[in-house]
Amino acid sequence: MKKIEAVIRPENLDAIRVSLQEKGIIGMTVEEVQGRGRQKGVCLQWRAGEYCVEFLPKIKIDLIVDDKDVEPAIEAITKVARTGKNGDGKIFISPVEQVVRISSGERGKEAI
Amino acid sequence: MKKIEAVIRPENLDAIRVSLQEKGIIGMTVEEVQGRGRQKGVCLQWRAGEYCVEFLPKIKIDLIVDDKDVEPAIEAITKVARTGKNGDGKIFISPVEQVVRISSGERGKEAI
Amino acid sequence: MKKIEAVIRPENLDAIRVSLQEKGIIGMTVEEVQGRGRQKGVCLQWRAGEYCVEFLPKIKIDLIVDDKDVEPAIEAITKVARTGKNGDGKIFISPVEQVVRISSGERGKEAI
Amino acid sequence: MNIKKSMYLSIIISFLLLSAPALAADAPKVDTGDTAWVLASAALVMIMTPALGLFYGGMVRKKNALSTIMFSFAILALIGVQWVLYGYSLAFGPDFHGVIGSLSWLGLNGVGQAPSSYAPTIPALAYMIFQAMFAVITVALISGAFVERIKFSAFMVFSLLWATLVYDPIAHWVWGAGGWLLKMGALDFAGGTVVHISSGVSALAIAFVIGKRKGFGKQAMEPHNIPMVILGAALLWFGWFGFNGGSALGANGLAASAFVVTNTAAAAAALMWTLLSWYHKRPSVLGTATGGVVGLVAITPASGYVTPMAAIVIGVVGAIISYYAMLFRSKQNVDDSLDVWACHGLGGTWGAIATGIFATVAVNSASSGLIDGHAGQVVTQIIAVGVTWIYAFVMTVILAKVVDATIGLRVPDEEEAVGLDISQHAEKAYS
Amino acid sequence: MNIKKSMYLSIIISFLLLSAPALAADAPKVDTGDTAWVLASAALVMIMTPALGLFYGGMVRKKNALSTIMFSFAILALIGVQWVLYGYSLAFGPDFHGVIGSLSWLGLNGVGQAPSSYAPTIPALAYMIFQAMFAVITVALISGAFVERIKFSAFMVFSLLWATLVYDPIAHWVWGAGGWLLKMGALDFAGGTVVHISSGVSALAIAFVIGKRKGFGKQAMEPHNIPMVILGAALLWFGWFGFNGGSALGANGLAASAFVVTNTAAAAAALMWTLLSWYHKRPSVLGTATGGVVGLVAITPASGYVTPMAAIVIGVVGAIISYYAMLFRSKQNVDDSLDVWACHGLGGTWGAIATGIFATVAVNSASSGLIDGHAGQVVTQIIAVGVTWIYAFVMTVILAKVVDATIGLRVPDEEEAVGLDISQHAEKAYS
Amino acid sequence: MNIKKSMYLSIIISFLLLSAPALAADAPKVDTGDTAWVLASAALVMIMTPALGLFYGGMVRKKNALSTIMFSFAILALIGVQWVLYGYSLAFGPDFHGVIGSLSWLGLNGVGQAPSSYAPTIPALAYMIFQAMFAVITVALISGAFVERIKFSAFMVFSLLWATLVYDPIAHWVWGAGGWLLKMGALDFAGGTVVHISSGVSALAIAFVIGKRKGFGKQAMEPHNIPMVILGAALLWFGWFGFNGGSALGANGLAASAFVVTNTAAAAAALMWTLLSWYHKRPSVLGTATGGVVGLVAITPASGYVTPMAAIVIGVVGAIISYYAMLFRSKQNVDDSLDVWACHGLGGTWGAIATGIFATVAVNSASSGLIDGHAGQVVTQIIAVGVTWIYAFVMTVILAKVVDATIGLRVPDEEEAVGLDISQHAEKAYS
Ligand SMILES: Nc1ncnc2c1ncn2[C@@H]1O[C@H](COP(=O)(O)OP(=O)(O)O)[C@@H](O)[C@H]1O
Ligand SMILES: Nc1ncnc2c1ncn2[C@@H]1O[C@H](COP(=O)(O)OP(=O)(O)O)[C@@H](O)[C@H]1O
Ligand SMILES: Nc1ncnc2c1ncn2[C@@H]1O[C@H](COP(=O)(O)OP(=O)(O)O)[C@@H](O)[C@H]1O
Repeated sequence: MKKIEAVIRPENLDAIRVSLQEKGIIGMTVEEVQGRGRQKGVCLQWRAGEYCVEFLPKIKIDLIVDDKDVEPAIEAITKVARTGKNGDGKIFISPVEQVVRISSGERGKEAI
Repeated sequence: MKKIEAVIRPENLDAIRVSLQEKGIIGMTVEEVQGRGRQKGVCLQWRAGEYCVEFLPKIKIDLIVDDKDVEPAIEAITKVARTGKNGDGKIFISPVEQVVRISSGERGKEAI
Repeated sequence: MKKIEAVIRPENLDAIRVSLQEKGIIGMTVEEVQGRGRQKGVCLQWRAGEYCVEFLPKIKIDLIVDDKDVEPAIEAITKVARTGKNGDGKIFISPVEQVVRISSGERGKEAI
Repeated sequence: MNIKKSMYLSIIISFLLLSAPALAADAPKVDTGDTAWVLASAALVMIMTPALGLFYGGMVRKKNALSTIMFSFAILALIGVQWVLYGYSLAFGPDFHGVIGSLSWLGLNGVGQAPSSYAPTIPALAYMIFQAMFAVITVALISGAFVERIKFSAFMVFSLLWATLVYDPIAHWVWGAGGWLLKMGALDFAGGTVVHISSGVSALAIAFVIGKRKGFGKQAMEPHNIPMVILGAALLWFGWFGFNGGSALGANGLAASAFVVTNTAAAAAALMWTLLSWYHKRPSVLGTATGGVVGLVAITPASGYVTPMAAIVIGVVGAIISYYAMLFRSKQNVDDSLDVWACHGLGGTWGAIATGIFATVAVNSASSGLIDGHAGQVVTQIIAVGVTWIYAFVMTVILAKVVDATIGLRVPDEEEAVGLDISQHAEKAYS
Repeated sequence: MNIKKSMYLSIIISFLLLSAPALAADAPKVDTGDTAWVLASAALVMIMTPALGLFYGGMVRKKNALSTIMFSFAILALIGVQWVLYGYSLAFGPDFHGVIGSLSWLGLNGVGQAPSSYAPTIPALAYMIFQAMFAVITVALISGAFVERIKFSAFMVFSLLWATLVYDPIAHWVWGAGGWLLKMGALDFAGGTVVHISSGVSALAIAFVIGKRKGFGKQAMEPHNIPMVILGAALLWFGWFGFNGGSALGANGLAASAFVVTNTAAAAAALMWTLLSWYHKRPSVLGTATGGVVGLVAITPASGYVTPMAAIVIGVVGAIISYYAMLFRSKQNVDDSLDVWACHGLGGTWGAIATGIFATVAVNSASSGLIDGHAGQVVTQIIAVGVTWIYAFVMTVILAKVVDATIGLRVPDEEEAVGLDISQHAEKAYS
Repeated sequence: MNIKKSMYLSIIISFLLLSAPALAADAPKVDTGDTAWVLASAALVMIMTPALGLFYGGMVRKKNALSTIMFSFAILALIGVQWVLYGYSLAFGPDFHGVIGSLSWLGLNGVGQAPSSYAPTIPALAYMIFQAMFAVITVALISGAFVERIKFSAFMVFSLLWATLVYDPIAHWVWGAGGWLLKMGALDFAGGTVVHISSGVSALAIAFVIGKRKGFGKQAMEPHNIPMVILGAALLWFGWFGFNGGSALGANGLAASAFVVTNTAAAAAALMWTLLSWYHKRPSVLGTATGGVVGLVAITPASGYVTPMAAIVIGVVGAIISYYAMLFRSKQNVDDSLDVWACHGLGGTWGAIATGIFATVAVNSASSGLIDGHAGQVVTQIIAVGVTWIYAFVMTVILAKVVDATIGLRVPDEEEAVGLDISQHAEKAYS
């Protein structure tokens, strides 16, 4: 099992959710985060003049999926999240050893 | 060392904290997240009529523990968080290679 | 590639960002979290008397870096975040298997 | 005979002397109590516009919170200047054929500290500024229709044109000395046609022209801060006592009566909306606040003419109409985003007609409606309503199309996605 | 003789003519200044109820924010209607044996634009609506006791019963023409017994009946938004000028005096509370705001009778009493969640007794207390306080038990855990 | 002759009888309308102080939100007590050589329900409490300079000293009977020198003494809640009608005029600031709100003397001055954190001078400025401005240094890093 963490533009969350659902991926956890990558920060206005912040609002999606769903998930995300400009976001994949569904106590793949 | 990520019902946080503490697990990091699993979303009211949101407020607990504490932690969580209904939450376990305590520079198990 | 999660005092975020940048580490994702470790909670005031909370506001930084950047990053963080008192925070390192840049589709190290 | 004569004389002289002050009183003289009330009312109506910004702002998504609040705040600035420069003159200046005021009061020329014929016991300036606040809020009300997608520049230009070409004329027809609807006998105590129908119908019109928000009907568009909505609603309710009560233009029995029916209709409508939402799902907090506002809208034109018991009917029926109109509107796939039409357009329409029904000489000797056996008043009201609907709708479509064709009404899609706070104002509401 | 005669005649005639208006003035006639002040005061008191919603709402957990705010807003609707239908008649209608008003003013029958004997210089409707706002806020005040766990349906039913069977009678006893406590000479300028003791003691009673929140005393129950609490407190303070100042029922020296002591007591109590919290830990912001409110409560019954220096004493002592009462209450493991009893019950009790101590003819010729050598007033005050405590407590226990036995007071445990916003209203405060 | 005689007699007698009430009216007598307006105004000015807390509080970082709001709220308490104890006596008590009031009105001794010579138609207590609100807000205004780093104890001590040694004397010079600037003919209708210059210049002075926030100029210091800023600005605007309109001390033509120019200048300045920010980047919401406040500041001293067209000029120029002053200030690396100097110091200075330019007998017969051909008034204004600048600056530096040397002005660095809410108050704004 893998954990897919996708940091995306907030406005794309909905489309990504739908796109994942089409691949049968339902379960996910979402958080509001601040991020920077190549797209660094933004200059906002103060009462007069401006100040620059180093971080931009992003959304991070955590998906725990079966190994076979990793590529479909990446595809589902990139398909709708790509504009080709800096700031589209990133996807990180890391290993997950165990999953437990609290309500039933099930473990492993069935628990996803 | 392992990382235990538990996504739970917000109202259970306190009981889980206590339950973990009884097993000697103190350190933890908590975030407010939005999630969906089998329990999908909820329909809320607009001024007239309703709209449905796909995500529900959840809390995610991150625990970094020694390998031997994994099962006690899972047990401590499930014991108090289980109602048996969808939405009770999930626990994910993944490997952690190193831990550093910033204040002392200690590493590894002692740093947990 | 590794994921470095650093839970720090909120007031140190800016210094850490600068310190990491000096080592060439730019990309990062930041979230507001609540945490407890050795430094447990804090007692706040109610209208009369006080109540104690078990969690303190912290900031969590996620850095996905190339293996060779792990130690420099740890160093960059600890250098500015250490006061030597409880509550300075912790750093966790875990494996990352794949990174995808959404905008370009690049994968692996180049995508970081 | 002497005695008789001197008696007569005494009587006559005393009478003359006594009537002298009476005559003096007939010449316009500022009454401090009336002035205190109208100035306080102007302040109360002023706070309604930022309150509207909060009311609307809490209902949009977080990324458009500032932009939405700004619509109201910027109008306070824009129309605050427009009104003293020429708006007041257009609306209330010396009549030109019943359709518009002349420009002879430009820059408030001749509007001074002495009373005018509009309100004989308060300074003309007090009347002017009280009216200014009405112009401001009316323009701001429309903004509920196009939140989350309009360009700020287009918004400012549209608003200025609309104030000048829609609000000022309608205000003249209904309230200006010599206005044709006034002469026809249309009753509008505090702005059913002038304020609520004009803004509500225009909202619908511009919603058609600008089109729906991206994702409308597909994606949840969650209100980001309902306590802010409640705060806005509470301040609106508070300010509305000035809106309606102040429209008596004095601190008298009529003002008290208007104050009472205002509160009563708002309470009744809020309660009704609670029950409607409860019946359909749960007692909604957002709904209760909305109901209160709808009740305030509905009673506005009637507030100087009806009894508290009629106010309960007006509030309850207003809530029912607006509630189902909202459901209907959203099913039609029309994105009048914050339901200005359902709340203000229809609330105002119902209120204006209800005025024709429930007006009674028991409250205001100047007017009687159906329940006093004067059915003709209902007809007059319907004419005034119809004229306002048509004029506001047609003019707004024209103005909106003109603005769209020139500077463009909508922000680009990416800016809409990012949110107007950052894209239009380079600001973030919260950090 | 002629001259003399004609002189006499002239005098008499002139006199008659002159006294005609004078006589007319004796007959109740609306004074515009008094009316302006009382209407403005009614608006000020109105805003206090939503302000209370914010004050309370900021102190609960986020998941119950809307529910808590709703308690106040819904009462504005519910009692807004109840009062005009029959509440005013019960409280202020023609007396029935000193205990209740008759129903002859049902639906405001006979309450019109002319003054009534309650306030000879303002429209009867103005007095009625000013009083309406008092009824509204009193009922809303109680809600601090049972936040985060009551069923909304139970809340509405209980509130309606309480308003009818507790508030309306007590208001009649103390303020209604013929009310028995009024006749006994009890002094309550703006509602120490009627408003604060009645709500504060009832809060304690219903807190006993409904029981503690799950986790009370074990789990931290953090205030979710203290700026919202401050905003609420600020608007309460603002509105209280209408509450106390308006209770002079005119814009006169007494109104100014009441206004001044109101501000002074609030400031002194806020300062005292800052110092108390500082002494125990740190100067608390939540505490300073609470102190201000407690000072306002304590001065309420005394506001028309005491000097500014007495107001400082009243505020300071009020703060000390409430501060330690809160500490005491929470140690007793009683969950009057937002300390309505400590703030309003005890603040009102102290204020009512302090009225008996500090009332002076130098401020109000109609009353004198202990410092004027009239110790009996203290006794009268204590009787009025005791009667109100007992009646409010007993009645509330009965009503709460009846509601509990029929529809049930509390939400199920899971709903309490999830929070009332979602479970009772299907809404989320923030997104 | 008989007839004639009796006629004369009749006339004389009638006249005497008629003139009796007229003579009585000449003796100071409370006018209910004037009193209603001034009391309402005092309430309006009161709400400005918590509003300022929100205005400031929204602009700081989340970790200092409560601390910043507390500065205003605590001053409401502190000066609320100081003023009745001795502040009013120092400022308005019987004159001592033109520089200060005597202490004979200590504890409001002799300040009663009858009018005083300051305002012959309202109770002396009403005038006192109206003035109290001015003292409160002036002290609170300064807090924008040292937010996010001052010790609460130092803040309280400094504020008390400043109120006593800076505000009270300046208020006496300009407004106190016998004050030397008043006698010199300086015009300050509602507080350009007394309120805005004194606080704005003192803010600059204490900003120098306390030094910059850690990270100032290097690190973004984001406003944490701009809707809160807008709410604050809206309530300030609302309250300012009392500030300026109430300064007419009656409900008359002058009050209406002051009300109108207040709104007009605010609207013009807000609009100008929108355009300035648009020209430099984007139409800023924070900027529009700031512009409104700056317009209100600039019109304050002029509000009883100028026409609406002059108000537009005053607002527009005020906005330009403050806008560029802010840019200048931040480039100088001076941390007057919320630009009290740029907004109030310079806004007040411009307003005071503009009063000398635009004052006209057409508005207020008591004054004429440059446009009436009376250039000397400008000179007088400049002297008053200069004196206020120097006195406020020097005294504040001294007081701040004294406080710094004794209890210390600043919190330790770690506390600044953690935020003052937790470190100074043991509270968190949001949870
Ligand atoms: N190395 C990294 N570690 C952690 N998070 C990252 C990293 N790089 C990017 N991110 C996250 O992804 C978000 C989007 O990055 P983006 O600017 O699209 O990246 P790039 O253009 O550099 O690929 C960033 O705002 C940040 O939250
Ligand atoms: N596959 C998944 N990946 C990431 N998070 C998940 C996944 N499945 C569930 N979650 C998280 O766990 C929370 C609780 O899930 P729940 O509805 O109890 O899951 P289940 O599907 O097991 O009934 C969800 O709201 C979501 O935040
Ligand atoms: N075992 C752990 N698992 C997860 N998070 C932890 C753990 N220990 C500490 N943390 C996080 O790190 C933060 C800082 O911890 P700190 O009090 O400095 O730890 P300690 O002093 O125990 O090393 C905590 O608030 C918590 O968010």
